[in-house]
Order: sequence, then C-alpha cells, then structure tokens
Amino acid sequence: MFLLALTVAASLAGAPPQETNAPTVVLRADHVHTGTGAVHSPGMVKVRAGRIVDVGASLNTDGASVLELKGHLSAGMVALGDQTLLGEQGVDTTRFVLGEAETRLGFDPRQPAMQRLAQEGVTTVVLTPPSHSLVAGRGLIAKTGTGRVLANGQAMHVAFDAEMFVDRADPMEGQDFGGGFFFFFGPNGAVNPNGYKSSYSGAAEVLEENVQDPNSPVSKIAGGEVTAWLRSSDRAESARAIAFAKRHKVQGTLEAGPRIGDLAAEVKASGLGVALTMFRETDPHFATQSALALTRAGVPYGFCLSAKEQPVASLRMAAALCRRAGLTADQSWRALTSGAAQAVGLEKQVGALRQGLDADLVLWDGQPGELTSRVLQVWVDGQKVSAR
Amino acid sequence: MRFLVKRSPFLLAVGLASSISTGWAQEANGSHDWEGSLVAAAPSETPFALQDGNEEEGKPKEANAQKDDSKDDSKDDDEKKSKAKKKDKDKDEEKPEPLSLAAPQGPVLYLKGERVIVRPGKEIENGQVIVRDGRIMAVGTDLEAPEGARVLEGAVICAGFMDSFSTLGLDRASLTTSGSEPSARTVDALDFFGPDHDRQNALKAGVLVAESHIAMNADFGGTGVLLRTGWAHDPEKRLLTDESAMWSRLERSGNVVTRVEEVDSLISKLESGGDYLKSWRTYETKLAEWEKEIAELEEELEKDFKKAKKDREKDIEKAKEKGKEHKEKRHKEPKPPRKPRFDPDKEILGRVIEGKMPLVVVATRAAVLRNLLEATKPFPSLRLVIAGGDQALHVAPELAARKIPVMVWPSEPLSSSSVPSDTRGSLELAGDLARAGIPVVIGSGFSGSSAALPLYASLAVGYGLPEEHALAAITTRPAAAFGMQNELGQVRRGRRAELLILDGDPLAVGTQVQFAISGGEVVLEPQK
Amino acid sequence: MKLLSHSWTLAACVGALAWTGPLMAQQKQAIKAGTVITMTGEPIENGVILMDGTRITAVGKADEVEIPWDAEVTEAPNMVAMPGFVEAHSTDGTDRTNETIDVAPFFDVQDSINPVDFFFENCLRYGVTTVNIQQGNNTVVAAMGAVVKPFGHTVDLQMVYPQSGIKMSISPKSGKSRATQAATLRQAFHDLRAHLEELVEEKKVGNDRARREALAQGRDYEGEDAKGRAMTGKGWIVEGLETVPRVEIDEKMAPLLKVVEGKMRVFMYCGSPAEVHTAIEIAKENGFLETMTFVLGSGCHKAADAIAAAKVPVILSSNLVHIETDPLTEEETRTFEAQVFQDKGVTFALTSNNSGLESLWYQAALAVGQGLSREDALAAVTTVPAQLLGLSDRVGALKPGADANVVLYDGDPLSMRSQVQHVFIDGQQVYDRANDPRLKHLLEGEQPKGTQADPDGAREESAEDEGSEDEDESKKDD
Amino acid sequence: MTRTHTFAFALALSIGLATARPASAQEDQANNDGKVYASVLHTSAGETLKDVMVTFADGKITAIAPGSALPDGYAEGLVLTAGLIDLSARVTRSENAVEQTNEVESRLSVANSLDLFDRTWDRLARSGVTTVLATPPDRNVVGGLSAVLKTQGSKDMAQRQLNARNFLRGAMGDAPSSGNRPAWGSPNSIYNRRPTTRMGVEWEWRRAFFDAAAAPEYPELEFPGADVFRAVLAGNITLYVQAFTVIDIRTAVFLKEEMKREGFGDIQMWIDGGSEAWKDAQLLKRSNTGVVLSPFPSAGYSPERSFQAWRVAKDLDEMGIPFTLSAHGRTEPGRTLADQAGRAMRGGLSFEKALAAVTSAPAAVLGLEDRLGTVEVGKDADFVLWSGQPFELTSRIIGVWVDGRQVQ
Repeated sequence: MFLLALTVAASLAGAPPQETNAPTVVLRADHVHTGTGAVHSPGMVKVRAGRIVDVGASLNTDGASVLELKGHLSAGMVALGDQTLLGEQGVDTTRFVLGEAETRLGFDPRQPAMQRLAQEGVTTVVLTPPSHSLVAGRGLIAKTGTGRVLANGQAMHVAFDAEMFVDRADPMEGQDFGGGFFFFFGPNGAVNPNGYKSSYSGAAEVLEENVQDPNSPVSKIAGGEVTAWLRSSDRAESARAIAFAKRHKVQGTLEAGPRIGDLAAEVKASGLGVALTMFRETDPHFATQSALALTRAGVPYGFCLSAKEQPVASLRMAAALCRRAGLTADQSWRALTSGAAQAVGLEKQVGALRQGLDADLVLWDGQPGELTSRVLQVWVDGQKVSAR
Repeated sequence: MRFLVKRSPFLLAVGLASSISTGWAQEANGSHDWEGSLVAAAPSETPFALQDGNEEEGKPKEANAQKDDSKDDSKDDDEKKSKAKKKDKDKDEEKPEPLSLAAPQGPVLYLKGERVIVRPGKEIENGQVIVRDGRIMAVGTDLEAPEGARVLEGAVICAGFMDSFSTLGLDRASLTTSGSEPSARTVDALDFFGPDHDRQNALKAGVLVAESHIAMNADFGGTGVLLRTGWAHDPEKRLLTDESAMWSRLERSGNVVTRVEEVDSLISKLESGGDYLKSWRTYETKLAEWEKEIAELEEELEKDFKKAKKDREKDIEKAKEKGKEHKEKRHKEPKPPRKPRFDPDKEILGRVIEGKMPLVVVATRAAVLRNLLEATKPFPSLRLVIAGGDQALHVAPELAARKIPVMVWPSEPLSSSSVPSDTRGSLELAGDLARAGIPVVIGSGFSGSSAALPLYASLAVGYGLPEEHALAAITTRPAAAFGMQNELGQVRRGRRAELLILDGDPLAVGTQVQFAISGGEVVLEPQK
Repeated sequence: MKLLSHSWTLAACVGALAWTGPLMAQQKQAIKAGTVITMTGEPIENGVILMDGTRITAVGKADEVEIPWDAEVTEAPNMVAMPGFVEAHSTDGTDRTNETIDVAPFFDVQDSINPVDFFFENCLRYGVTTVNIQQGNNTVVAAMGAVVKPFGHTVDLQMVYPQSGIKMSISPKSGKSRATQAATLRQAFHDLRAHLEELVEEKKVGNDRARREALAQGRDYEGEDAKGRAMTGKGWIVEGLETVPRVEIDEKMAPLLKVVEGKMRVFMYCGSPAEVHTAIEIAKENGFLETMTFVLGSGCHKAADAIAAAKVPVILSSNLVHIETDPLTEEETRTFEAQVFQDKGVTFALTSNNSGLESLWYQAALAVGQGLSREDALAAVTTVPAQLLGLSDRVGALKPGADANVVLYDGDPLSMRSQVQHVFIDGQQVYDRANDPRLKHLLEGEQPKGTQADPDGAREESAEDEGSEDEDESKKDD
Repeated sequence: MTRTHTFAFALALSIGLATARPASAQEDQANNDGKVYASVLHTSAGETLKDVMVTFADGKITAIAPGSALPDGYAEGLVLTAGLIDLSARVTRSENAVEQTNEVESRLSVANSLDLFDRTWDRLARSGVTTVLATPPDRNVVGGLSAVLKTQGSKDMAQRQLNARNFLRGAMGDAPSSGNRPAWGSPNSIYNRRPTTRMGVEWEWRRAFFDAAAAPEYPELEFPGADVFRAVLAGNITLYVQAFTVIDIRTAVFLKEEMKREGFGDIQMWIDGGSEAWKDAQLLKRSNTGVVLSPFPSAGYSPERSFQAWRVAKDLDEMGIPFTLSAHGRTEPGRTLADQAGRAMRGGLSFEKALAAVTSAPAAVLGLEDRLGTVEVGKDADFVLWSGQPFELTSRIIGVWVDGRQVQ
C-alpha cells in the first residue's frame, strides 16, 4: 500500500496553541529536578500557555493558580528512533530513494501506544520511517500526550546499514499484469527497475549522485539545510556514515550500534548526535562502554525505543545499566532527557525544566533515575495528560 | 561455556504482558483486566502479611542450625516507600554467645555497617556481624571485634542475593536438551572454564548464590544445584547442595489434550517413585523377618542334628535291607524375599514426593495450574513450587492457602509462541501475586542474566511490588523455596556467611557492592 | 584342485619350518647411517644398528660396534636413522569407528581392523611402525583396542599387543548431554557391582541352604572349595567373589571387571576441561585411576592442575594450539597446550589422529616450532607413547632387545624438505620410497604393473573453487 | 510487512564490566621508528646477510648495518625477512561487498565495502602478512575493482589504501552463476539474472569486451563501466580472473588471445586459484599469464592431494610461469601463508623461490616493487622476524612490523 496515498487527519499545528491571555499555573513539589544540574527542594515551576515561564525554589504566585504536588517533579523523557509506533505501516519498496516521503502524513498521533508512552513518563518521541531503501524520507518528532507534531523535527532518513539491501526489488509482487507473468528487464537483464542496489559501494554511489543533484530532496541535507538521520549498525558502517557527514557538512543524528564508543572522537569531530540502539544482544558490555566513551567525549546521545511490549521500562533499564557501569546519576538521567533532545537538535524546546522550554513535566513518587520510582502524573505542553 | 542467546529478540518483561496499561487503567477505574479478577483492585486497601513461606519445617541441617520457630509475620503498613518502624513480635535472641574455643579454620571477619538488614523488614542501626568457619557467629549492636579478625566496614550489610533460576555454568546442549532423565545430575554438567563474564558480573552485582539446572524442556529435567558464584572454580566449595530441586516442565506441547496428560503423567511418575521406595522398605522389613526365622530354624536343626543323624543311619540300613535306594528327607524352608531392581529414576522421584527435595513445575496457563493443584492435593508432603505462573492469579487463593511460592522471571514465558499474547505476565504480576498473599520469588530466567537480578527486583517495585517483598524475593523467599531457610537469606546467627557490604540501599540503581563474603571468606573487594 | 592346494600348503609349512632355522640365523643385518637418533641418549654420528631376526642386538658408533661377517649391511651414509614413530591413539584402520550401543566393552577391535586399509600404507610412508587402534569418541564405553604393526596381510600377523585397553568417553555422545553421559557411565560400573553382588549372594544363599538341608537330613556337610578368585582393585571390592568361578560372570561385563581390578588400561576421551574432574572422580570411585590415560580434546589445558594432581598421563589433541576468542573483548588467546602440560609435569604424547595434517613427524615439528625442545617433541611421538602402551622395552627406541623397527630419513626428520626413504619392521624392510608404486604413478605418471590407465587421465577432485574450499579434515567428526 | 524495530531491549543484561577501551582509531605516529637485530637477513633481493641491524624511521627503512654485534637482550639465531604479501586474502567479503544487481559491474571498487574493524586484519598481520590485495567476492561474472592495503593502519579507508596497480576482478566457470535463478518463475529478485551456465558466463565476458571495444564507433553499445574494460584492453588495469580447473584456465587464456587476435588489445592477466595449472602449463607460458596459487590442500589420507598438489609451485617455477602463493586469509597454525610456502618447499621448490613467491613477486604484480617486497634502504619498514629457518615447521613468527610499527 503506498505510504504516500494515506491521508491522515493529523493535527499538524507546528507550535503549541497560543492563547493570548492563557492562565498561569504554578506547580509546587517536594523536589524539582531541573535537569540542568540544580534540584530545588521544595521547588516551583511557573507554566503559561504550554511553556515554562520560570523555575526556582520559590516564585511569586500572585495571579496564578498553585498546584500542590507530593513527590519529585522532572522533565519528560525523550525517546529516539522508534519503529513500534508506526503500527502496520507498509515498508515502501517502490524505490531505492524516497526523498519526498513524509512519515508525518502516515502517522496517527492519537493511537493508544502514544498514550501509554505518556503515562510512563515519555513526553517526546522521535520516529524514523521503517525502510528497506537507501533514503526513506522524512521522519517526525511528536509529543506523546497531546499528539502534537513538531514542525521542525523532520530529519531525512539515510541508511548506511545492510537493512537497505533487500532481495525483492520488484514492486509488482503479487500484482497480476493480466495474461500471466511478464517482466521488465533492467538495463542489463536484471529485473530491477527500481534501481535497488545490493552492495555498500553501489549504495554509496547512488547516495553521492542524489546529494549532488540539486533537484533531489536529498541534496538539502548537504550543508545542514535539512537535518539527517544516518542509520548504521556496525563500526564500519558508522565510520562510513561519519565520513559522509563530514564530506557534505551534514547535521543531525547518527543511529549507531553498541560498538560506537570506539569512534567517539570521530563522532565528536563530525558534530552529529547519537541514537544508541542500546541493547540488541543480551550482553550490554559494549553498549555501556560506548555510553561512557560518548559521555567522556562530550557527544550528546539518547537511547532508541526497542522492546515492543515494554518500551519505557527498557529505556529506564538502559539508563540504569549505564549508571552501574560508571555513569553518574545526572549523566544517565541526561541521556533520557536533555542529551537525547540535543542529539536531535531540540535542546531549545524539550528535555529540561528551563525557562522557555515546553512544559513537559512528570511527577514521580521517588528519584526520577531510580527504577523503584513510579510515574504519578504527566503534563505535556502544559496540559495534564494522565494521573495515577 | 557462556550461553549467548541469539534467538528471537528477548523482550523485557517481569512476565511482561502487553497489558501494561492495566497498571494505569486499573487504578483509574478499579477493574482489573484479568477476566473476572479475584483480586481487589486498589492495592493500598488490601492489608497483606509478609509471610515467610514455609519457614518452619525446613530441611534438617547439620548440628548447630538453630531451630527457628519464631514466626515473624510483621504487619507491613504499605503506603508506598515509607520505612515506618514495624512492631516486631519475635524475641530478640541476638545475645552474643561465648565464642567456641577451638581455633578457627578459615578467616575470622568482623563486619560493621550503618544499617544491618537482618531480613527484609527488620534492620539494626550501626550493627556488627562476626563471621567464623563459614558461619555467622553473632549479630548485634555492641559486639567487639575478636582479636585477629579482619575488619570490614560499609554503609549497608545484607544477605547475599540469590538467583532462583539462572543458567550459570551450563552449556547450551545441557540447557535445552529434552532427553534427560530424573536421575541426571546438573553437577556433572557444570562448566566454568569457558568465558566467565556472566558469572563475574553476577558476583559484582551481589548475586552470591545461583540455582542452575539442566534440561529446561524435559518432563523431568534432573536435580539442580545451588552454587556459590564466588567459588565457581573450586569443585567442592562451589556447591551448597547438588540436589536443590527436581525441575519439571509442563505445556511442552501446543495442544490442549496433551497438556492435560502431561499433569497426569507427572503425578503418576511421582507416585511410582513413592511406591518404589515403599517396595524397598517392605523388602527390608521382610528380609529382616526372614533372617530371624532362618536363624531360629538353624538353631533348631543344630539342636537335633545328632538325632537326625541316627535316624538317617537307621533309614539307610532299612533301605539297604529292602534293596531300595535311600531317599533323603525333603527339606522345606521359607524362600528369601525378592530384592526389587535398582532404578535410579524412581528412587529420586520417590524422594521428591516424600518432600526430601522441592519440585519446581514450570507452567503458565490457569487451566494447567488448576489441574496441577488439584492433582497434588493428595500429597501433602510434596513441596511444590510454581515457576512462570503468568496466569497464577486465577488460582491465587489456593496458592496462598497452600503457601506455594511462585517464581517470576523477567523474560517472555518459555513457550512464547504457544502462549496467547494476552496471558503473558505483566510487570505488575509480581505485585499482584504479593497482594494475593502468594510468596513471590524473582529469578533471572531462561534468557535472563543473573547480574541484573537486583535491577529486576527494583523494576518490580516500580510496578507495584512493595519494597520488602522485592528484597525478600531475591533473599529469603528463594532460600525457603529450596529448603535452605535455616541456612541462607538472613543475617542471623548460625546461618551460612553469604553476606554483602553495599554502599547504598540494595534496590537503588547506583548501589555498588563494596565487599562480598561467601563461604565465610571475602570473595570480592574493591581493587586497590 | 582343492586337494592339491591342501597338500601344497602343508608342504610349504613343513618346508618353511625346515628353513626357519638357518633362515632365522641367516637374517643378521646391520644398518650404517650418517646419524642415528637412538632416543636413549645423544644422537650418534655415523652409527651402526645391528639386528638379528626381529630384535636389535647392538647400537653404537661405527668403530665401536663389530659387524658380524654374515650380516647383510645397508649403507646409508647421508641418512638419519631413528626408531619408528608410535601412534598412541588412532581410530583409523577399522571400518566403522563406533558402535551405536552405549556400553560395549565386550567387543574387540581386532574383528574390524582391515589390514589393507589405506591408513596402514600411509603409516609406512610417514615412518609410523606401531599403532594403538582404539574406537572413536562417540560412545560411553567402547570396544577393547589393540596395538598393531602397519604391515602384514592378516590381523594376527600385525598384532603386537591384543586387548591393549578399553576406550571410554566422558564427553557426551551424540544425543546425550554431559549429565546423562556421566549418569550412563556411572550406571555401567553400578550394574557390574550389582551383578557381582547378586552372584555372591546367590552362591551364599545356595550354600547356606545346602548346609541346612544337610543338617535336616543328618548328613555331614562338606562345602565346595572356592573355584573363583578373590576380587582385588583399588576402587571397590565385592567380598566373597572367590566363591564364584570367573566363568560364571556375564561375559558382557567381564572386561569391565578387569578395568576395576586395574588389569585393563582405559583410554578416556575428554573433550572439555569441565569434564576432567568428573572423569577423575569416576575413575577414583571405580579403581582405574592408575591405569587411565586421557585422550584430550582441544582446550583441556585449563584443567591441567587437576590432571597433574591425579597423575594421569594424557594424549593431546592433534590441534596443538588452542585458539579461543573472548566473545566480549574479541581478544584471541592462543595457548600451546603441550607446554602447559610439560610445565605441570604431566606425561603427554602427541597424536595425528584425524588431524589430516600429515603424520606424527608433522606434529613433532609443529611442537618444536611452538617452543618444545627437540628431544621432548621426538619423545612425545616415540618413547612416551610406547610407555603409555606398556611397550617401552619393545618399541619407541633403538636399544638392544627392542623390536628392529628402524626408519631412515634423507635429512632432519623434522624438516619440511626431508622424506622417509626406508622403513624396517621386525628387521624386515617393509617400505622403500624409491619403488613406492603409488608415488611413482602420481609423480612420474608410471602405470603400475597389471593396472590399466584411467581413461581420461588422473582427473583429480582437488579442483576447489571458492565455494567448496577444502575444509580442514579435522572437521571430520568421528 | 512492518519492519518492527525488533531490536528488543534485552532486560536480561549483565552489568557492563569496565575493561580498557580499545585503542582509538588514530594510532599515535610517534613510535613507528626503531631498530631490529637478526642473525640472518634474507632480503628477497637476492642477498642473505649475517648479523644485521636494520634501523627504520617514519615507517621507512633508513639503514641496514650488516656485521653488527648481537646487542644484549636479543636472542641468537633469529631470521628476518620482508613482510609477506597475499594477493588473494579474501578478507571481510560479506554478501554486500559486490554489486549483484547487474552481472557485469566494473565501476565500483570493493574499497567502500571492507570492514577495517574486523579482527581478521590483526590475525593476518600476526601470521606475517603485511599487505593484501582485496577483491570483491565472486558472485558476479565481473565483480568490480580491487583495493590494495596494509593489514594494519588507520581505520579510514582513504588513508589506508595504497595507490597500486588496479585490478578488475572476475570469475570463470560456474562460480558466478551458482546464486542465479532462471529469469522465468518468480520474477521478483535481483538473482533472476543470466547466466546460469559456464557458457553464459563466458558470453557475458565476451559481450562486455566486444561492446567496450566497439563503443567508440557504435555509441549505442556504450554501457556504464565500458571505460574500465577499455583500460583493461589497453593494459593499464590487470584482469584478475578466478579459475581453478584446467577448463576455466583455458577459457580465460583463450579470451585473452581472442582479444589480441581481434586487435582490441593485449590484456595483462593473472589467474587466481590455478590448482590445475600444471596440466596445461604451456598455454600459460605462451600467453605470459601469471598464477596466484590457492592454498595447498592438507595432506589428509590421499597422497594425490599432497604429493602431487604440493608440486605445482615447483612445476610452474621450472616452466618459468610467474606465480605467487596465497592462503585465502586463513590464519590457523598449519594453514597460514608461511605454511603454504613451507608446503611448496616440501613439494620441491627452493627456499629462495618460495620466499620470492610471497614477497618480491607479489610486490611486482601490485606495481609496488619500489616500496614493498624486499628489505632495502628506502623501502617500507614491513618485516617478519622468525625464531629459526623461515617456512620450516620448527620455527615460528616472533615479531611482525607494518610501516615500522610492531603488531601486538
């Protein structure tokens, strides 16, 4: 089913709803974890029109309604690179390069999975299109509770790993052309009208052509006009992706496997953020070592949502294991919030309790980084989306 | 050889089900999404007691195991996370005994900690523990360091964690074979020579004791072992017991009919084991009677041998006169009883049904559990443990009544393919079971890793299991499940010295293990 | 025709007997070689080996040893003479390497050795003169093995030492796991003990009953005298076995009884270090620890301490260097196992069994390459295996009284560029490279007598393409 | 078919243990100068020197001082040779290292498909191999261009690759057609390509060369990559063909001679494999084609495999056919490139010829004789230090240096 053909009534409003005389609300909690290093016990957060106006130990509350909260208040968590939320989206194998495709058009922000994420404390999720092609189009960033899709969050998805080499290259699978089979011959006998490639060198050649061709949407990632999401799994693929990003001054995020720590210096030099596909194998040794290496090198990184049934629990477990491997409490918490936001270029919008950021707040019954804590209430863009 | 799971992607789950939202929705509208839920929804109203499972009738252990008859059912007022002091009914028998005069074989240790967690729910501030000859000699608040003892200090002293279902030390073939027999012994299959990262990580995470067993998919997989992760390379010291439990796996096949037969064949095999032991006992008694009878007969014959000799000579004379051949007198005597044929499998199953060793049954579906509980009712001595138990809530009252522990592990149920997805246990399962009064045990599971056991326990707390139950699920409960409640799981006099010194709360994520004491010796300490 | 052949053989035998006298006497020989490696001391420069019949009578420097006038002298000035290699454990030379039943100690390898098997021809080509044929590793208790010479038309002509030892395995046979394998092995000894106790019990009950019957009948009772032998052995003893004549013992279990009594060697295959400790435990329980020799798989050097403590000699795997990659750090550790065993004082022999990498000379050379001294490497393929098989006085060294097994090399035996030129077994030259029919056919293309040429020339199957790369023969699972 | 992001986060995790982080990609340049002492130096340039001290700096050999005394701390009896070169190392050639969407792919190089992080590079270096020719796997008739690189060095392909002669890799025989399926049946895969037979493979070769040669006059015959074929015809790029059986070798040589006959050009050709080259050595001699011999089969139990097969090197040497040895990237004891040279010697080849076949000869084929292949002042500091006579079983490799840096 063609991805493009789907029409969705998504609330496409880019910015949060701007009422002029919106009410101001002050949330007071036993502990406010700003995520920028400071913890106010007790602390207050002033919110107006979906944005954080002020954060501090005590703010003047005249003209604002005060909300007394028992527990720990923190910023909402940011999850990267999720595939599970796109539901039964068909993987589009029509062409090897799908520059124009937009996940935004095929995504239902109201689906129950998004609500569940919100209830578990994840307020922002970054989606990348599932793909078997070299370029799979633009991803999207959405708020889980309200389902608001951020306008500026659509990175161009470019694959550097072996997922793009798929044996079936022909879209006509199962479609009958009337009167039995006949087939198109590609330029030299191969049935491959869509220009699919089967090797890294072949894919690299097609990518270079597209980046240099001005009327291909892919060329916009050169120079950083459009951010990019470079998907790689092993170190050789990551090295090629980094070299490509440096060559064409691409900005954005590198989705990398557990061994990316060996290339921490190169990643830092390239300016890319990292989305760690954290724990594919049962042994997290490499993944936690990479988290330590990236932290030492000062590279912003977050974790990818992977487990289908328990996505948020796996996210928090990843942070916990990095903490046990040597990260400090706020370093591991940063990977769940501001670090992940910085990795996709949203540090000015989400990921911390700071003046001017979106009002995404989570109330916990214990320290946010602890596994033993439970989520009590969640606000997204200043609206309460769930309460225990 | 370390067992690296490369099979279908492993899903995080403390028996995790897709119905994670139940935790949330359930709170809001009060209805549990199990069909016809038996458990009152809001956890906070249902008071439940932190029973310590079958604390009393433990396995008879060597001499100085002090009979622990104090039933410490401290009430636990469970508003989340509060550490209110509990009213403690059991007497404070921590008076230090005079130290025995004999010279100690192993090192003597003197541990000092700001918090000594005697057992989940009972703590001592600024306590000390003296360890000698592999045992805890004394626990108290004003103990002097015995002369020559090594002093170890830290924030928290608690019992070593115990993984009730680990795969440490077993190669893939031993784990997955379904062709095992009850008499097969896991101790023969242990191999710690391969890459050893899992075990070292488990030790660093504080898991000092792990239960390993072979043949996951067999009807009777043979006897498991309880091994000390700190002593894996010492064939003697690593074994706490080479008969921890007999493991059996139900739901081996997909279709319903065979699943019913599985339970019947399980019980009939156990019964045949019981009959086998009975037949040996009857043989021994009959043999004794026969020997007594024969001895009497012989005595009698000895007595009138002379007479018999004379009679015989007379008969021979008579026979010669008649020219006939003399026929000896027929001698009849009772036959010795027949010795039953030795059968190692039946012998071990007999000991299981007589309760010498617990039987752990891996089952997830409600129908199978109901069938199993029904079938095991006539055998009170059988010490049953359920492993998996994703739908155990359906039979919760009976499990609670018979105090049958349920072992939960954070991996998809073993037969993920044949278990309908909605029945898979959710992170809330542990909490729900505890609220229903069932002793909960947490294991790392078939494709889990022992090193993350404490993190699983913390996560279970994050999804509704009270903190004390979580700590109990990795210390006292597994010990009780394997009949070692007088040996492990608590910091009390007489228990084996399997202790940890931590730099923070056992269930906190950032906590690191400072010292680990196993078998009475320090097996892990910070590198200088 | 049948009658003729009968009489013919009869005459031949009589004739041969008549002839053996002088023939035997006449068979004095001497080999003069540039270098003689005796394996009993330093190599001798231009030494002499005196042979009489099938035995070596003297070895020494040319000027010190007086060659009898009637000895037939073989001059080999620029060659190296050394004792024939001794293969400590080989599963080749038989048609099938394993039985399907788990416990089969009553079988004997002699019944399946094929004297004209290609393996024996290849042994001669590489200077191997004594081979211990045992069954494969895919078993629990396998058949009794035999030590043979790789020359002779019938098995008994080849025989050196029949029933030289029983092959067992502690590593799981296919279909079993480690636990079930150990359980089956323990069960075999348990069944033997139960059987013996049953026999003694029956005999005792029978005797008591007879005695009581005599009492009842007023007869004096004269008990039978004990026809069997009391049981000896270091493991367990069944008291009163002397009352049971040995012939009454089930012949399926009799060989195991010899093992428990320490009268039959055991070659225990152990594929991984974890199984060493179980094997030692079972051997100690059943009294065959002193007569057991380990046949090790690669990697067992990790349990070298346990092996050294139990003083069990080992036969190393043909894969001399154990390579292990740590799945976590991907570091590759290579360990030369022979060195580990040597440092721990364990007697070890090398074997080329199913190594596919040439023969014992190749293993010895590779061992020297990895750091072993030349003497130890050569000993590990000559004197040590001889000692393991209990044939130290007959094979493995050139010394007076030993069998006349001599190999002549055209250079240093461990060099890539030298070949075996002559092989003598029991004083008789059994191989001469100059007229090796197979090599002549291959290298010079000469057609052996009495065979027609292959229609389209000797098409080899060795053309491999990338797909079917010639896999190392050691993957052959036996 | 949703591609669920099935990388399930495995809660069953063991806590990471803090081991040392592997060395960063930028090896520090500082320590690639130093000196090596050896009792015997075989220079591969025809000389054998005794008691030699070789000094090197910035990866180049600066001085060779024969006759210098044994410095303390150095062992007796060590032998030094140049680093070994394997022209058919077949390293890290995954399925995705060759463009299989078309049968004749001559433009793409294997360089951007190689994984420089693979552990095989370290193992190869430790087995004495310092430089390799990497070629695409033989799944197509023509796989593409090759890459020449050292077995140690930077992890960035641009810096790692040496600018040596270029090789166009192809295969004869049924290897390339083994993965193909006839075009009818399910027409949904890139593997529905011709050829599926040996003849089809040969036709692809001939068509490519004829079209490339004729394209200047008939532009419609031009196809992407035709310029590479023209460069092969002009002899600027060497044609590197895999062929094991004598039939395939004959087909390859006939193709070369046909091109010459047609006047299209004299192809420089080398055969990879050639285990039956001895059966038609005259053909190779006549067409001045070189052979990279595949690894000699292990002796096993049939002399045909060993005595005869191991003699190939001696036979080719006697007939004056240029050849080199290769181990196909195997590094286990008994199967390394050094062992192949040992087996060639057991088959009758002299030590000097065996050493040349793994050092100076392959360097010449790569066109890098000015940098590699021998131990001479000015050359790259690639050495192998042996505990005794090289290629003998009784000696082993003690040290290997690539660009002056010793391999751990």
